[in-house]
Amino acid sequence: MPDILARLLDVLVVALHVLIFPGLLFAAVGGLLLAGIDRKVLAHMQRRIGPPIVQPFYDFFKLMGKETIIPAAARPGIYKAAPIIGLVSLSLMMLFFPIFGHSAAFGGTADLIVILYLLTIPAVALIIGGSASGSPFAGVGISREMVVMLGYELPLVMVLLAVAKKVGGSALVFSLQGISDWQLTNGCLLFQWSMIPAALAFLLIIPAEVGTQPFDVAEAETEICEGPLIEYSGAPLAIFKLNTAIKMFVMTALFSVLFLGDINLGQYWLLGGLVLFVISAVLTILCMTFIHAFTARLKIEHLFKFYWTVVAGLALVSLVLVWFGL
Amino acid sequence: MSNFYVHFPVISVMGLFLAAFLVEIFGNKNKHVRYAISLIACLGAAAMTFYLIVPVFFRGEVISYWMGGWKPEGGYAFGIGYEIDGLGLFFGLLTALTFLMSVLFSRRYMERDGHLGHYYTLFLMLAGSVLGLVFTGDVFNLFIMIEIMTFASVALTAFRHGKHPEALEGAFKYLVLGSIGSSLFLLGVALLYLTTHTLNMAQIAALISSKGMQPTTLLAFGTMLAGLAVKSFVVPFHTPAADAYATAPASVSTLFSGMVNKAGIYGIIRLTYILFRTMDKESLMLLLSILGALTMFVGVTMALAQHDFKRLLAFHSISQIGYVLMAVGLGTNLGLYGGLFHAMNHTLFKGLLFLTAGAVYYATGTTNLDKLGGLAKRMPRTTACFLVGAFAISGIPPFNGFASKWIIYQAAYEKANLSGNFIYVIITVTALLVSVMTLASFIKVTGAVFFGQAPATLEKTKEVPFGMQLPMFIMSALCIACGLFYNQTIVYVVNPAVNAVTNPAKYVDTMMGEGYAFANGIGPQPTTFTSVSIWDPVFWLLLFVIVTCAVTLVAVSGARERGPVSLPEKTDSKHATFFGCEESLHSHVGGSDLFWGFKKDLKGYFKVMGNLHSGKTNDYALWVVIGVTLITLFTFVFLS
Amino acid sequence: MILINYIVAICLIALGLYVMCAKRELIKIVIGMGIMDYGINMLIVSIGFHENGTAPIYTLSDIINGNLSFFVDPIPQALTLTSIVIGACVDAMALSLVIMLKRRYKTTDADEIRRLNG
Amino acid sequence: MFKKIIANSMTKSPWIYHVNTGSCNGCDIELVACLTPRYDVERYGFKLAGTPRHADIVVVSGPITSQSKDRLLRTLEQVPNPHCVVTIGSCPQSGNVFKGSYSVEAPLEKFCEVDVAIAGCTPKPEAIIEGLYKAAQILKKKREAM
Amino acid sequence: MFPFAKKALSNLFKKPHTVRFPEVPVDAKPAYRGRIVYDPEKCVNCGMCIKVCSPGAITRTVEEVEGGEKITYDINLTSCTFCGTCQDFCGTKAISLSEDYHMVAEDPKDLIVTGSRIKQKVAGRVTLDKANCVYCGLCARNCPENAITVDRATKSWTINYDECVQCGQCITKCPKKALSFQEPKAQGVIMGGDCVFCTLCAKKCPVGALTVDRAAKTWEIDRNACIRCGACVSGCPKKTLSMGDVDENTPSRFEKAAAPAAPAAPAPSEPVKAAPAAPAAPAAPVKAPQSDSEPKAEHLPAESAKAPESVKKALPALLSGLIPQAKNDWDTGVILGPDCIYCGMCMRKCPMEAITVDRASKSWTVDREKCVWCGICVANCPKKTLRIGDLDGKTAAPEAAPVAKETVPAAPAPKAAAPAAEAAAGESGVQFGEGCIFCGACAGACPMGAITVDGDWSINRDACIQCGACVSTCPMGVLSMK
Repeated sequence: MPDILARLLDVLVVALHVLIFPGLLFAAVGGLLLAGIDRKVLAHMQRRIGPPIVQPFYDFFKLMGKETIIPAAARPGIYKAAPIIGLVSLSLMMLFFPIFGHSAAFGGTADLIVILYLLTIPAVALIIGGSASGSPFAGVGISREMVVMLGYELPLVMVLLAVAKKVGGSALVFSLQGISDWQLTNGCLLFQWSMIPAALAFLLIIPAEVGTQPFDVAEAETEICEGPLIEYSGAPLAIFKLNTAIKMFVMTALFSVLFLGDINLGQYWLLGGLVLFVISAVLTILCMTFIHAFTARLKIEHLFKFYWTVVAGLALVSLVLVWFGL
Repeated sequence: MSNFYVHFPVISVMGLFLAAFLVEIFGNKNKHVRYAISLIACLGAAAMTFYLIVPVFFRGEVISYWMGGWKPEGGYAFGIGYEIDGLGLFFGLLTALTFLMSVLFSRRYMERDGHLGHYYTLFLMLAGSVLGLVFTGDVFNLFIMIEIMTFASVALTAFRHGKHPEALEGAFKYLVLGSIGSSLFLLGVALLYLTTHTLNMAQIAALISSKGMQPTTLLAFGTMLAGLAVKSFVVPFHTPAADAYATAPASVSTLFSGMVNKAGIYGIIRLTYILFRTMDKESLMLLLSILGALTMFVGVTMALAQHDFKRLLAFHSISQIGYVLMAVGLGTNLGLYGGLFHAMNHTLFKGLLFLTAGAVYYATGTTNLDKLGGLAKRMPRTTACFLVGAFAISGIPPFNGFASKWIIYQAAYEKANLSGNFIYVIITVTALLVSVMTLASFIKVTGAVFFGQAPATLEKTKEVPFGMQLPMFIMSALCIACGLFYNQTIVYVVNPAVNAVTNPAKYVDTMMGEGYAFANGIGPQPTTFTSVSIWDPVFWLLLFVIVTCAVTLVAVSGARERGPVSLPEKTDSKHATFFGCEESLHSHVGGSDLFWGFKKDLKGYFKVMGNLHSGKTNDYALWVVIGVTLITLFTFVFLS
Repeated sequence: MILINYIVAICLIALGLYVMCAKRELIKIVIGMGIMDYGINMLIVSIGFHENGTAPIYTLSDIINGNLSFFVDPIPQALTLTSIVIGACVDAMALSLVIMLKRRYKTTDADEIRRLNG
Repeated sequence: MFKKIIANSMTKSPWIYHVNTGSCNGCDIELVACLTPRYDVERYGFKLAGTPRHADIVVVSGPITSQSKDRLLRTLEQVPNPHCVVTIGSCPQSGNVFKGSYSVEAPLEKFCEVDVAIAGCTPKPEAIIEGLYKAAQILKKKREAM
Repeated sequence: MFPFAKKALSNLFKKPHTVRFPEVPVDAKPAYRGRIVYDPEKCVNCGMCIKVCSPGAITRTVEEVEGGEKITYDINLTSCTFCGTCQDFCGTKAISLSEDYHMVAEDPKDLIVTGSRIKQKVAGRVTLDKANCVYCGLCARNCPENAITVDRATKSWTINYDECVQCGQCITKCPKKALSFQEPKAQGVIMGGDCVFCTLCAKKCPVGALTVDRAAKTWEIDRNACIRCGACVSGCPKKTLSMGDVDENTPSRFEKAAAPAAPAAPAPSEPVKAAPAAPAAPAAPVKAPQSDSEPKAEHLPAESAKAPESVKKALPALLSGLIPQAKNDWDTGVILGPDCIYCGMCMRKCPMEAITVDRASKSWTVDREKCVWCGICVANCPKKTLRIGDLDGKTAAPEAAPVAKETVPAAPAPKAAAPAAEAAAGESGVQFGEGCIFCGACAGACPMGAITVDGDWSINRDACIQCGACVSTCPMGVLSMK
């Protein structure tokens, strides 16, 4: 009997993790706030005032209140399930991040690869949902989304491998907790000069992953009418927008964990960690916004070439340097 | 009779062959008779194979069976022996599962074809030959099974030549290249016999171990490896696979990817790990890993360029075999786990995908991606099964492909770390990239076949009959189950096979008598499955919790406050697809048009690959000759 | 003598491979397959061959008397027989395919039978 | 609570879908001018959407030529509820100088309910902002009525 | 790219450009053309704004109310291009464009600027006092409807009352105060004086308002019964009736007491001299007003209506000497020439049934009592042998018949020769040529019914009198006379 109770408590704690703290709610709020900051700062970079920081919340709630039209060409089940699949995988991903001293809800020996795969799921959800709607614009959109994914996946893999090698030495560390712990003792990875190209590459990957300006070919609303999202309306669209925001949050969190690390704050771990995390997340998002502010949308073939030459090159430099023990 | 099951392997193989003849004799007139014979034979063989799990997997036995009771005499094995260890049974299970599914599928799928008596004859011969191939302990018997397998495969490939003349072409190429492969294998057998004067694999293993590698043995190894590589369609030899898989009936394609492919892989594992025990050589590991990486990369990129559903799947088969070969070639335990697990998963999901391709062909009469579209609304169950297969092959959690691929990555990178060789890093990156490309390629199929707008010709498409759905459902369920409970799968299914691979002494001892292996210098080195797992099933349980919670959240917030959901009652402009032009100008984005930017940037590569896959038999033969020469030379130079 | 056998066997195998790679006529490709098979068969037979060996056939009296002379290894011969049979089957299969191909494609030129490519 | 939040959000984030039905582009330019840093309607959450499915406010400019009429109506039907229709300039309200042409179908009221009309040829961006703001309030009312 | 990056970064630390519009009110720039303001009190209802508005945004509704008309102007801002032309053209500055740009409404009716005023009724029409007019043209320039035409060179002033909106602009603008509103005159039929008392007008009159007595040579109209339909005018063979303004002075009775030939000469020539506004005259005559003052710019009918009275007194003596007295009363009539073939066409065409033709006896007779010398027979004579001329004693009557009779023998001669000619080189008489479309026009034209067209063309030579009616009728010109 106590065993069952303990088990039940475990499940409760896990549910709390999943739904509230590092999971859904936290990620949603954080992601939407980050998206708001992104829009606000972008506006200021363009010398305008911009929306309030809570604007993404308004957008989300408004979309929740709108009618959901399911197009005749779509299968209602897949059409409605697609955004939720993306949401689930994203909130699941949050459980792997050791956020401000709080150790990850799920640690593991190789969660980096799990994250690598979980990162593709929202894109896949978008693609499945988009192609379920049967629009030719969505067809073009998913084609582009797929090529973008092919583009950034190669450098992303190389960055992750480089980090794992750098941290692990002879024994690879594919766990975020391990990387975080390593940085506690050895300082931020960003300040290891061999990791700087990898960090740069990762920063260039974030916009493509999130789908902002120079790399937003898949959802180019002025060109192919938002691509895969073209037929979405109402609550599913709201969740897709939420997914984008959470993805932003996840990517910044990943960057912070991978490169900005952790600082031993002793008894102030909770507050100090929070501040550190917020600062690093905002800094990361600012980099993204900055790129957004002064670039125009790339063509898809240019994008692919860019990722497989420049970004992959940066990551490769880092990987080679790390491999030779630098 | 406590160990009555020792007869099961032989009975199952012979039963299949016997049924083949019975079908030819009695089944040409009555379709029920021939199907009953086929089904009973397949069910019986499968049941017997599955029964062997109990002694072999659970109790760790190795079953040996001497034909006619010709036991080894004076340390020399004269008779033909059957020997079933964990590895053999592992592949035997895959084989049994595959032909069982395929025979279930064939009943409705092939109903529109004539000459079905011949079809089931060849089908049963193919099943029997592959089952015999993995159960046999005799190297010449292995060759004969390979030949029967090739023969039956070729005939089955050309089975639909009436409707598709290309099937003849595919069959001919397959036959020519396959005969080169089997001839090479025979050459290796002959050379092996020259040095060891025996054909029993257990004894050969022991003798090679005691005598050491001689030049003749090396040559034999090289040619046999090359021959088996041809049979498993590794890269320079992959060309007939694409043609044959694409043109054969889908039920046969399922057999090809489920067991014919695997037979080659089984041969390579048996050859390298047990027969010659050369897997401790770094150079061989490199050779196999690089071959594997090359295979998966070439396969997946070629798949991206395809616009025929089955041809695309065929190239994916090649690509996934590359994964298996790469993992097996790493020479580590983890690699073996990954490779074998992936081989099993490949059987499941690729069989499933070929079955869905067959269902699409059955329903629409074509597999051309540019002519298909919008089937999701018309064939919802097939679509669901296809999505499961596509996600599994792309390595999306929580499906089985993810679990095995993840072990493979870990193994590859670990290998890179251990050996300090940068090539393994490249291989790891390639493997990860290929996974994404696989996903991309299946997105293309998903978009082109099941989603999007249906062409006018497919308006009346209907879901396939239940007889065809059932095998797809079983395969899908297995895909999901192996993904969710992959830990258990590895422990109970893959682990015995890996143990068998890493413990050749037991294999030799069972066949040749206790102590024979030790006498010839084969030491026991059993391993167990350790420290691979990161997740336990509780984790996946949690996933379901989250899914439920998320759905509930959406539902709760939407109960009253959320906007209404407007379902399309009938076709009106409110629910019509949004596009900026007239309906007549509207077009579905076809399969060939996807990945435009990708193809444009890599057009040089695709052009070269297109030229290499010229379709000429001579070119392909040349490829094989070059590949075989290189492999043989490599083994000769680096393994001595 | 044995060496010559090996050389001829290897030459036959090489010739067979050459024919398969170089000749565009389908029939010739099938012939190439046959030549390669024969080369291997020859090799197997040569493996079992011993100079001055007798046939491995003994009467009961021979065994009782211990009159066991050096004999030729019978197993390779059995293998060769099997292999020849299989080779013949494969050739027959190939030829039947060629006939069908000729009927459907109206040619037996390998360069023109390439609808499956790319 | 959700109901209130959603209703309030309606006014805070109206997304615009712009349909040009044969306009001279004067109104279109002014609408785009609203998005420039000088006027910056994004302050109030206004955003141009790429597809009618995302739109809350459909902005129509131009005199509804007969070629564009069917497309306009199809587009209007595809907008999820609650939504508003705003006309910019004189053309969609009356046909303006094109009135009476064989190929002009204006006014828009013949085909659907127009919530806000912004007069001017072309209206000043400030007027457009006023009109859109008014439309956002109507949006809230419509949501509350739902 | 890097300059942009630098700009983006530096912008981050600068104040935004944005105009915080709804919070901070923004005025339009000066001379912005915004909401239209309409002051109905200033408006004179000239309609100039309606005329110049290219999108037709301005509409006017006129309602009859007590004491005048309620005139409402609706300026529809949703239809306006804000070009400002109405403002520029408004003479009284009743319309102006303000700088108010807040033209946003949920109901489009809120965007309609309306104004109305009640205008006192104006009696009469714009009339010119020619004595005072100096033909400066100010009235024409100020007319919003362009209803007035002034030609200084020819000293003409015309107004189109259809166009006139009675705005009074011309009256206020006139420097000589020569224009004023005057009651218009009634309309009616005016006799020109050239009447031959044929009674056609009476026959045509749908209401029987006309009475013509041929014997007494009187023409009379009942003005009360007349509905001014104009049927008599169009039916008058002498074109002497016309429509025009009538008043109590206009005679409604006409007698032959005045010399009938007299008006013919002076009537056309006199207006040319008296009214140089001849070019405007053809359009104007029907409704042109008859002013009380001297009609210096008056029109032809008015003049001609006046003419008989003066001529009545002056000319009888002169003319009585010129015209010889016939044995009957008639001094003019139809005169038969020598070429008559007695086809009877004149008999059939005569409206008065005054002519009798007898082919058998080859006699042509005209009843001078009935004949009105309308000339219809002359126009229809195929042989062109009839004419209208002065009758003297000899030509007066059926005396012509013997002449005709003399010609008769000439006809039988070819007729007798016809059979021979037919046999040899084709018959004489009507010749049928290539190109006939068998329309049947000739058959209809033939007075004798000698031609039959029924898919084929045939002629009864015996019946043919060789009048040539068919030849002149043939649309294709395939018939000829030989």
